[in-house]
Amino acid sequence: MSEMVTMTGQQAINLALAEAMERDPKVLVFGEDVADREGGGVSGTTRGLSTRFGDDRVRSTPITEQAIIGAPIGAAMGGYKPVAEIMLMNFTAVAMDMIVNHAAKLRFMSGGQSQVPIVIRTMTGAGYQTAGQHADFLEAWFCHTAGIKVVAASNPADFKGLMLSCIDDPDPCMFIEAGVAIRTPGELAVDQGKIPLGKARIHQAGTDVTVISYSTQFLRCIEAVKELEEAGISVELIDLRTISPWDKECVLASVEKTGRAVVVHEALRSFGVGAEIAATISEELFGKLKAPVRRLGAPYSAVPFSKPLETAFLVQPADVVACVKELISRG
Amino acid sequence: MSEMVTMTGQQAINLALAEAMERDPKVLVFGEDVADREGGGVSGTTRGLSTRFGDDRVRSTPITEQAIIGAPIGAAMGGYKPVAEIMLMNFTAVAMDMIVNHAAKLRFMSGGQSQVPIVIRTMTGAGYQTAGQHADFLEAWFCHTAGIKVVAASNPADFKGLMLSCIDDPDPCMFIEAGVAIRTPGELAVDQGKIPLGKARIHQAGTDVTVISYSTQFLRCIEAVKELEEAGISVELIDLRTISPWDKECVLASVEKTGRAVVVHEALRSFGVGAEIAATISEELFGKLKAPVRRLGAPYSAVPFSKPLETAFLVQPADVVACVKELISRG
Amino acid sequence: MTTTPTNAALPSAEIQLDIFRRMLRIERNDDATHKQIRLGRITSPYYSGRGQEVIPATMSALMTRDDKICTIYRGIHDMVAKDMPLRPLWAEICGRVDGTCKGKGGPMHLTHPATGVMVTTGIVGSSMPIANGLAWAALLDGSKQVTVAYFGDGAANIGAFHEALNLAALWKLPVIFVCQNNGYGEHTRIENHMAGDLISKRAVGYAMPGFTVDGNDPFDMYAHAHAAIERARAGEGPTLLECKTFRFMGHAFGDNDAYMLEGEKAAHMAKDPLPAFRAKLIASGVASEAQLAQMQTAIEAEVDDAIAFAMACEFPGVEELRRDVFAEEIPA
Amino acid sequence: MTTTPTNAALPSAEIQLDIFRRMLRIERNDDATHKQIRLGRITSPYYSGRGQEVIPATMSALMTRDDKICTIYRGIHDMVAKDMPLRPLWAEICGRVDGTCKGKGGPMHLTHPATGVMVTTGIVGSSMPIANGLAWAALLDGSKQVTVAYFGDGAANIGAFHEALNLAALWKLPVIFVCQNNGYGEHTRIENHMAGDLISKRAVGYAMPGFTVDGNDPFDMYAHAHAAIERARAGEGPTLLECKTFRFMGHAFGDNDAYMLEGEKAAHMAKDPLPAFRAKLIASGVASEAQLAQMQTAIEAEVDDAIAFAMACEFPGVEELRRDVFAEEIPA
Ligand SMILES: Cc1ncc(C[n+]2csc(CCOP(=O)(O)OP(=O)(O)O)c2C)c(N)n1
Ligand SMILES: Cc1ncc(C[n+]2csc(CCOP(=O)(O)OP(=O)(O)O)c2C)c(N)n1
Ligand SMILES: [Mg+2]
Ligand SMILES: [Mg+2]
Repeated sequence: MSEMVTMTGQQAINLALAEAMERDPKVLVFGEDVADREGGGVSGTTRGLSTRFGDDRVRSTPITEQAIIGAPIGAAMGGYKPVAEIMLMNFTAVAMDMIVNHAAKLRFMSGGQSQVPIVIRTMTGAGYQTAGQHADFLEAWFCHTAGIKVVAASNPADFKGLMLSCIDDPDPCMFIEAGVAIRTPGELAVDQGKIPLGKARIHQAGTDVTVISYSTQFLRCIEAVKELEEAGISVELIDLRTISPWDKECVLASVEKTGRAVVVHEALRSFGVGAEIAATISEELFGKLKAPVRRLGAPYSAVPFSKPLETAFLVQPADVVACVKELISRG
Repeated sequence: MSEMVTMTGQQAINLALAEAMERDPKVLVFGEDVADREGGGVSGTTRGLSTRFGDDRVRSTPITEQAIIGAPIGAAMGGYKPVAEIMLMNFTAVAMDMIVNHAAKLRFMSGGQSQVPIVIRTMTGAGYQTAGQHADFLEAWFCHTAGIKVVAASNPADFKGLMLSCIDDPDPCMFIEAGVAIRTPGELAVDQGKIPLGKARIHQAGTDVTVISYSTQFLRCIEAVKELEEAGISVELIDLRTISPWDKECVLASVEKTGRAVVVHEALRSFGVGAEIAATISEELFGKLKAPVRRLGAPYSAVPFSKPLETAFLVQPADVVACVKELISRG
Repeated sequence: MTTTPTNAALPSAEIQLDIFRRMLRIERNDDATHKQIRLGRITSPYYSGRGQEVIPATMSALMTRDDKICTIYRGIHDMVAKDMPLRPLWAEICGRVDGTCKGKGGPMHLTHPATGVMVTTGIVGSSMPIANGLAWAALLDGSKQVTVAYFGDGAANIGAFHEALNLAALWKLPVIFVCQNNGYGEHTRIENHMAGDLISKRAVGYAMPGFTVDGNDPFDMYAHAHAAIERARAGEGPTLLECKTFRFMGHAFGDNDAYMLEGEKAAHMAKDPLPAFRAKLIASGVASEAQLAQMQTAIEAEVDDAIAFAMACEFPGVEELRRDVFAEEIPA
Repeated sequence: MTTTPTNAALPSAEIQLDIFRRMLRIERNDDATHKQIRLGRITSPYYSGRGQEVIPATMSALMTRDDKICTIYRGIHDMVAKDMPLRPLWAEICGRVDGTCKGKGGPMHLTHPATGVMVTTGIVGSSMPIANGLAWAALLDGSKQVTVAYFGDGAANIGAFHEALNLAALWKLPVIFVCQNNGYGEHTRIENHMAGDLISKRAVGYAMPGFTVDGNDPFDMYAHAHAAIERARAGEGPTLLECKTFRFMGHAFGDNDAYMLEGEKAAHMAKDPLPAFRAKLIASGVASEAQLAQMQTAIEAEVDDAIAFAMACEFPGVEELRRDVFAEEIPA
C-alpha cells in the first residue's frame, strides 16, 4: 500500500493538473485569474502552474465566459486538452451556448470527426452567504445534455483521480468543485492515479437503507449516517462521483439489497438529478422495494442570503436522519 | 355555448397577443423580425401586430438574445408587460444568464420589491430536419429553476388561453411553441379566454392506464390512444399544458385510479421532465401501482439530421402503444 | 475622446457640496462596514467601493430620485450615493427581515426601487441589458427619466456589454453606461484583459459618444455626467463614460494585494479624492471646516443609528423561502 | 477604414483564375441545389450563399489546405470555396451515411477537417469564439496556420462577436474575422439592427485593424485578404474584414422577399459578380472563353457526379444514434 498524505481537494486538483501537464504537453489551463501573476486562481487552485509550465500553457483570461469555452473547443479540435475554468457554476449560464450547443454536440453533429476533450472546472455551493447568483448547483442541466459528462467529487482522492480521468477523456467533462468539498481535507495516496468515470463508490456497506449522494451533500450524509448507525440503522452510503453517466448498476444492486433508498443533493429537489435516480430505482426495482424512494434537495427558491434561511435551504444531516427513520418505521 | 372557429396555434397566439395588447397598453412585443416591416415574425406569429399597435409597442430587434431578455426585464420593472421572442429554444442558451440568474430570481432576491412579468415565447421541436442546434426541448432546465413558470400547449385553444394567462401573470413565463403543435389546426371558441396556469387537462377519461404528455408529443399520444382503444385498452390521457408548476393533484388522482402511468415527452428521457413526474408518482402512490411508471423520451443523443434517424429519435405513437401494452400485460 | 466637452458645465457651490456629502456618506459607511467585518458581525463577502466615491456621488447629484440605477456587487457606494436609506441597507447586509430585501438578497443584490436602485447583480456585465429596459420603459412613458448602468472595466469585455450598447444606441435609449474603470477585474490588470487602450473608444463602433473621464475629479465627472444626462433627457440617446479610478480595498475586502504592481495602491491612496476634494471646498470657500465637520458628525450618527437598528432586527423566518419566489406564496 | 491597404497586393493571373474557379464551383453547386429542392429531393432548409461567392473564393485562394475555417448555416459556399469534395458534401445534405458527418449533421453542420472545414454552426455568432481556439492551437504549435471565422452582419451584434474579437486582439491570435455583410439578418435590414454605419469601425475598440471591403470585387477582396492573412501568419494578430455583398436567394431558399426594398434585389443581381468577373477575365486576357467553358463543364460534371453518388448512398442505421455521442459507443 502506498503512503498516504492529507490535503484539501483544492490541493489534490492542483496536483492532478500538475501531473497531467507534466505528462502531456497538450494539457492547457485557462480561465479568469488562473495564472500566478493573478494569484493562481481566485481561490488558489491553479497556483504555481503558470510558474512551472509557462504562461503559454496557463493563461489568465478576460471576463468573457463565451470565449472561455469557445477557445478551448477550438484548441481541442486543434489537438490540445484544455482545462477551462468558469469561476462559479452560475456563470456557466453565460457560456451555455458554447457548452451545450457546441462542446457537447460537435462530435455527434460531425459524425465523429470532431472531438472536444475539454474539462470545465467550476465552483459552487451555498454556505458562504453569497446569495442567489453564486451558489447554484446546476448539474441537472448538463446531465440532461447528451455529449457531456458531469463529475462532482466529495473528497481529495476522488478530486484527483477523477480530474486525471477527465483530462484524459476524449469528451467534454463538467467538473464541479463544490466550495465546501474542495476545502475539506482528507487522505489520499501519494501516487493516487486515475479513478474511472461513471463508477460510484460505496463509502460503507449496510443493509437497511441505501443513501445516494455526491459532492458537498455527500459530506453531510456521512454525518447523518453516523447518527443513524448509533440508532442501530445500517446504512449503505454511496458517493455517486460521476453524475452523468451515473452508476446505475451499483445503485440498483445496493437498493435491491436494502429495499429502501434516499437520494440527497444540494440542488433544487424539483426536476433535479434525484428525480432521474429515484424514477429509475422505482421503475427497475418495482415490487422489490420496502418503501418509496425519497429525494432530498433544496426547496423551490433561489439561494437566500440570510444565514438562517441559507441553513434552512440546505438539506441538513438531521433531515437525512429523519427521512431514513421515517422509511424504516414503515417496516 | 359560444361559436367555434378553426385555426392553427400560431393564429391563436396571434389573437391572444392582439387581445392582450388591445386591453392593456402596457403589453409589448419584442424579438427578432417580429414587426411587419420584417414580415411579422419568422413564421408569421406576430403578423399584423405592429401595423395595428404601432412600432413602439411591437419592435424588431437585432440578433442579441441577452439584450432581448435583458430589456424586457428592465421594462417589466418599469411597469410594462413585455412578450419577448427567442426565435428557437436552443437560443435560450445564449440568454440563459438573463433568464435564470435575473428574470427568475429578481423577485426573490429583492424580497418581493421587483417583479418581472415577462413572457418568453420560443419555438422548437424536431421533424423538420433542422438538426442538432434548432430542435431541442429544454424545458427541464427551466423547470429546475425556481421563479419561472413553464408552459407548453398542444392545441389552439390552450395556446390562446394560456398565452392570455401568461401575459397577465405577475411572474416570468417560458411559453413553448412547438413547431408541429402550433401548425396543427384545431377548434376553439371565438371568445376563448384565459386558461389557468398549473392546471392539466384530461383529454379523455379512462381506467386502465394514464398517459401524461404535453406539446407536440401529446399529439402523437392522441394517435397512440386511438390505436389502444381499438385494442380494448381504456386510456386516461392527460395534457399537462403547464409543466412547472405541474398539476400533481390531477395526475396523482388519475394514476391512483388507473394504477399505471406512462410519461411521454420529446426531450431527452435522461434527466427530463418525465423523471420528476415518474418519481413523484412512484413515491406518492407507493404500493398502489399495478406496474412501474414508464417514461418515454428521446435517446441520449443530439437531434440528428438524417430523416430516418430523426424519426427514430422521436417517440412515435407505436412506441407509446407498445409501452402501454407491455404495462397492461403485466396484469 | 479624452477631452472635456465644450461648454463644459461647472457644478455650482451647492452641487459641489452635495457631491462631497455623498462622497463622505460613502466613505463613512464603508469605514463602518470594515469595523463590523472585523467585529465578525458581517460574514458575507464585501466588495468595497472606497476610492471610487466621486463617480456615483457626481452622477447622483445630477439625478432625481426618479432616475434609476442598475449596479453590481461592488455597488454599495452607488446606492449610498443615490441616498438609499441606511437603516434598511444595513438590515439587509446583516440578513435581517427589515432589510430592503427582507434579508434574501444581501449586499450583492440590494435593491430599493423607492430611491431608484432597481437591480444589483452579481453577474459581471448584466447590469447593462436590464438598464436598457428601464430606459425603454421611460421612453415609452414619455418621461424624462434616465437610467444609469454601472459596471467595471472587466465587464467591458463581456458579451452583454456589446449587446446592450448596440441596442441602446440603435434605439436612442435614455441610458448612461458608466464604467468605473479601477484598472483591475479581480486580480487581472486591464492591459491583460482588454485589447485596446481606452474603453471609451468602444463607443465608436456604435456611433455613440464615448469619453474617458477622470473619475476621481468631481469637476471632470460633473461636466461629462451633465452632458450625458442632458443628452439622454433630450432624447438623443446613450453615452459611454469610462471613469478612471482605483479601488483602495482590493477586490474583496480582506484579499491580499500581491497581484498589484508595487507601490501602485499606495500611490493611488496618496491621491485619495475625498480629502483632496474636502480641501478644495474649503480653499475655494464653498464650505467651512466647521460646516464639513458638522456634516461628518451627522453622517456618522446616521450610520451608527443604521447599524444599531440592523443589529436589533429579527432574522427572517424560514417561511420566507416560500415567499417572493412567485407573487403568490408557495404552499408549505 | 474603407481605403485599400497601401502596397495593395494584386492577384496574379493564375490566382484570378483560381478565384473564378471557386466562384463558379459555388454557383454551379448552388444552382444544382435549387434543382434538387424543386425535385423534392432535399427537404431540409437551405441557406444559399449565391451572390456572396467572391468572399470565400478569394479567401480560399489565399489559404492552404491546412488553414482552417469556421463557418455558419449559410456556409456551403464557404466549404465549396475551400475545395471540400462534393461527394461527401452532397451525401451529407441528403442525410446519407457516406456524408461527411454520416448524415448526422446535415447542411447546417457540415464539417470536413481534412479540407480545414472545422465547424459549421447554426447559432449566430458562435463561429468566432471557436475560431480563436483553433488559432490559439496553431500559435502554440508554432505553425503558420491561419483560421478564418465567417459570419454575417447580423452576427456583429451578438455578444460572442465582442468576446471573440477582444480575446483575439489581446492574444494576437492568427485569426481573420470575415463578415459577409449582405445587408440583412433574416428579414431585418442592417440599419435596423446595427448602431453605427460600418461594422469595420468596431475593430477600433480592440485596436485591431478593420476594413470595409467590396466583397463583390475580387481585387479589393484579394488586397485586403492578402494583407490580413500575411499579418496573421507574421504573428501580428487578427483583422476584421467587413465584406459588403448581397444574398440573391433571400434568407432561406424559397422565402418571400416582401421585406426587401423595392428593386433592391434586382439592382444587386444586375451587378452579379460572377458574370462580371468572367467577362473581366476574358477581356484582360487571363482566360479564354473556351477555357472557361471547359472549366464549367468539368465543374458541372463534378456536381452531377456528386449528386448521383449521394442519391445512391444508404441512409444511416438507427444504431448511429448511439455512436459519436461520446468516443465510446453507448450500449444499446
Ligand atoms: C459573468 C461573471 N464572470 C465572472 C465573475 C466573477 N467576478 C466577480 S467580480 C469580477 C471582476 C470584475 O471586474 P470589473 O468589471 O472591473 O469590476 P470591479 O470588481 O473592478 O469593480 C469577476 C471576474 C462574475 N461575477 N460574473
Ligand atoms: C443566436 C441565434 N439567434 C437567432 C438565430 C436565428 N437566425 C438564423 S440566421 C439569422 C440571421 C443572421 O443574419 P446574418 O448574421 O446577417 O447572416 P446571414 O444569414 O445574412 O448570412 C437569424 C436571426 C440563430 N440561428 N442564432
Ligand atoms: Mg475593475
Ligand atoms: Mg446578413
